[in-house]
Amino acid sequence: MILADFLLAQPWFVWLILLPLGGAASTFVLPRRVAPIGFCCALLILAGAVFSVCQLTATGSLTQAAGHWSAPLGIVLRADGLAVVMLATTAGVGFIISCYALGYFPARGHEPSRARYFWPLWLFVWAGCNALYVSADLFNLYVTLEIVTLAAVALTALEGGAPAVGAALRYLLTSLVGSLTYLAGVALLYAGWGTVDLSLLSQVLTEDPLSRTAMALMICGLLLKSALFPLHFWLPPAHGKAPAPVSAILSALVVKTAYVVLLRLWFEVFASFDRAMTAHLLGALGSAAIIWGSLMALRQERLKLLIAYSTVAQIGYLFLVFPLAGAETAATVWTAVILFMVAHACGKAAMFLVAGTIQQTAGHDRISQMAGAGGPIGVLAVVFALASVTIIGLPPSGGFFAKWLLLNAALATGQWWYCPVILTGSLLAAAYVTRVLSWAFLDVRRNVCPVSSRVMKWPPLALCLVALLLGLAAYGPVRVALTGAPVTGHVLVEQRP
Amino acid sequence: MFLRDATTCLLLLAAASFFLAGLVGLLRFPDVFCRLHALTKADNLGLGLVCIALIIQADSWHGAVRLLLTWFLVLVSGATIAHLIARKALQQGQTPWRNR
Amino acid sequence: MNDLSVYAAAGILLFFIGLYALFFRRQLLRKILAANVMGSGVFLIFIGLVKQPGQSTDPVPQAMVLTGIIVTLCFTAAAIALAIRLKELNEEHHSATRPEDDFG
Amino acid sequence: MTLLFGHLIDLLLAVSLTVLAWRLLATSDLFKATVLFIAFGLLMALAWVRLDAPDLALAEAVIGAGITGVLLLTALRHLDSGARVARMSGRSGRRSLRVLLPALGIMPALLVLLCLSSPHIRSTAGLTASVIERLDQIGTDHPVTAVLLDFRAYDTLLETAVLLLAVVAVWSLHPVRPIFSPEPISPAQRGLLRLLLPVLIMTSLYLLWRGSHAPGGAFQAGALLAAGLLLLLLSEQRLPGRWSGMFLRLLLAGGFMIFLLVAAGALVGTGTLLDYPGGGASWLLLSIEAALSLSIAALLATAVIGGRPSDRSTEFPPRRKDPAGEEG
Repeated sequence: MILADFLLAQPWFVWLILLPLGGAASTFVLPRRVAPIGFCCALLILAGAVFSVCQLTATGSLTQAAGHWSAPLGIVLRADGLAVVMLATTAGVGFIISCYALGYFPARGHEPSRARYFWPLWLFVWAGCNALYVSADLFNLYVTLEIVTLAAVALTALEGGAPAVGAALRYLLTSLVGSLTYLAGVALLYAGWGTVDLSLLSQVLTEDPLSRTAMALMICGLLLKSALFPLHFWLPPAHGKAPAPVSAILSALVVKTAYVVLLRLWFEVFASFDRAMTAHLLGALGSAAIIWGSLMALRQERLKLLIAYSTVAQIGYLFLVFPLAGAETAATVWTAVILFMVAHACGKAAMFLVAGTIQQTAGHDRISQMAGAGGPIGVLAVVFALASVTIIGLPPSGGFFAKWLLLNAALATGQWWYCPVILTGSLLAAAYVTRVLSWAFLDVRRNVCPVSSRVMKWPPLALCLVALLLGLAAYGPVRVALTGAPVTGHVLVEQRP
Repeated sequence: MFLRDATTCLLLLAAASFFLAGLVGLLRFPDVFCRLHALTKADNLGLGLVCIALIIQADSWHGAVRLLLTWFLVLVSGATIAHLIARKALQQGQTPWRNR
Repeated sequence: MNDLSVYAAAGILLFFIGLYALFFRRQLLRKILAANVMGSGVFLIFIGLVKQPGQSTDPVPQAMVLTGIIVTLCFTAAAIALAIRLKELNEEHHSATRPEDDFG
Repeated sequence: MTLLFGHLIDLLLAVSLTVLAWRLLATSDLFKATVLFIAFGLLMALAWVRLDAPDLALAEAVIGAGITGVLLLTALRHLDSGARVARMSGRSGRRSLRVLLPALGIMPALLVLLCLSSPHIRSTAGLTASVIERLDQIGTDHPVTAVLLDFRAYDTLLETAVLLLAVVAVWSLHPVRPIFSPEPISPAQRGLLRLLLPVLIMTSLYLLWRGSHAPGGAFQAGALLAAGLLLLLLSEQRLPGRWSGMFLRLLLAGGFMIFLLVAAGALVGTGTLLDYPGGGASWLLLSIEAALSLSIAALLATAVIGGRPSDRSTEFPPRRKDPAGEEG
């Protein structure tokens, strides 16, 4: 029992920050032993995430002031429901992407520099994500956003071609504008109320022109960084042209960081404001993103660009939260959006990994030339179909359960017009997925394609199964997500008349 | 006490006039070499006067030494940079201006 | 008017000048300069609004702005490396297509 | 009387900052824009002095004007070589300036009015008092260094991670290119180097030591050391032979790893992140700052050199092969 007490007493959520940082520094210093260090780091982080989930279920949400300096002066780290679920998702999806990357970037391959620099950059992204989910300090959130952005930009440029470097530079400049706008908002809040701590601000903040300006600036900055519809121009080229594991990291994990910051601001810091107009604006932009992203995905010629535009569409779903979060539906919408993020992370990562394997075996990712994908590609096409089940939102998957909760919340708050938007989003998703599969299953004789290594086949399958079973085992993540959540009301699973 | 402040103001005014002279030289002189000449001479002297004016006000001797050190460093680096710029200009084929 | 520090107003102006230039200038180096100007604008707003005339400036925003200056430098270094690499790749692309013209 | 002069100087400085920024972003010639940007950095340093923030003035002068200036000038050699300058296609079309000027004018005016009308401006006493009263519990007297290395030490840890990340990002792009011109350097420059280098090293050590009780500290000292390193490189001296490979990488990541080990040790010992044993003794803070400043100097210099060292030659950055064939 001593071991159990010792394990429960450790602040795991802080170890989850220091571990990837140490891993990143050591993989930079020892480039020849990059893969083993990177992999055992991924393993340790996965174990740490599992322990922190057990710790949360046992003792509820934990807070810790860095260096024992209390709120207004020091930085407070907080592992509440949202943080731990996102830590666990990042750890799980990240571990599987790390296994896939072992096969995708062979250390002794023809391009040693790509493998040598993938691991430090990927561990920096991982550290930035973990630090961001756990932090409860506005300026600290700015620094973690910067770590994630700079590492993601370098990862995007890892491909080395002119389009990839151009996309990375546009991504960097756009994110820099977003961060500086967010920082301007933080500056106004500090000038007005003398603190940058989330919980303190939520108590002391009053609604006046200064705080409304700060809210507007911060929201605009975060919208630019999370690529909502009108400001998404930098995302498809960056995600479409990067190597497969990098696209999986960007679409599944990095996109969610700016959104989680926005979630914390909306439900905690600016909870007392009347934001009806802003909420409806965000809802409208989200709906436009769903429709426009799906239509653009339908028109794409290359598989990875199709998946990148699908990300733009799925981000639209996340922004439906703000208009639907009424007094009694806040808990429903909170669990819906967290479940949606987890399901989307697994499904989207699986899709990109499969696309990477297809590109390695077939030599290209043009959809029209994937005809007759019998043989090795056939298996991958099936895995692609399994992964898209959760993106479309078919019943057993987590995506379905999240959309079901969103529909209930829309009906409960009487905003019926979001229901057709959610349903057409699913319909269009089904459309562009079947477009890919229809090409894949044409029975055309194919010459034999080179078989890629096994380590690049089972990770996407594992992710698909996790996304599929999430709908069935949704009670666990829902309970974890609701501990310490700043929302009221209960989860409306079915609509009572 | 008044004498110290008076000398400081006087020195500062003189320094300002030197800076003004350097500025006018920079704007009016025809080619690179004359402008370099004006800048390094006038501005360094102006900075010297400023440093002396501040040394009078300085409360501790190591404050005064730091001011002298800054002036000395600006002198040395200013002269070397002027030399390098002139050398580069000559290499690029700019001949000094001659009044026919 | 005088209690709102002149520097905060200058910072706001710098922020919007940088924002405008970043979206409407075409050379890459100009966009990187605009990003730096925008960063300086934000930091001026931060310290300008916090500075009380007469009292010593609050050290916490000073530490934050120092962190901001270092982070802006890191982004500038990365952006410049990317811009140089992009230019090289574009030139390689153009020089690759040019040989046929010579023989054509 | 002096108050009036103070306001006059502030107004003058603020207006010149804005006009300089506008000129800087409006000129067509990139070299002029870079030079104006260096002047803008120095004026910003003056603004920080007027705003009673000497640490920021030091940092802005060394980093904003100095290192960013060198970075831009070396970039200019690559980007402005007359060939078609790489343009970002797409959204930034050729919109005329006049049309958008009113939009540019309205938004800042609106923001200024909004900020002005809030009662909270000027009413909240910041955290100065709570920092000053806790200064005796930790090993340093200067409030800014105390905030940087003790109260918000977690921010500084992440910031050093960003610095290391910047070098990893720059190295992941391309092997190092020769960046310095092949012409033989003039003896005057060697003389200047022999004189300036010791003064630079002594000043940066002084800044590092001074950080514990007056404006200064690891970042300013590291940046000054990086300036010295770049001066060394500009004068055709290579980094010493063994400065490549494992030693260079250890030097780059050393400061960050030491800080990380201290944080991990504090976490194992007391269970909270970055809770220094004995409330942050001055020797511990000073040793962390020394390690940080060495790493920051190497990180900034490597970021300016801008490319990963190639495995074959140990020269970092390599000597540019003179087109005329004779060795520089």
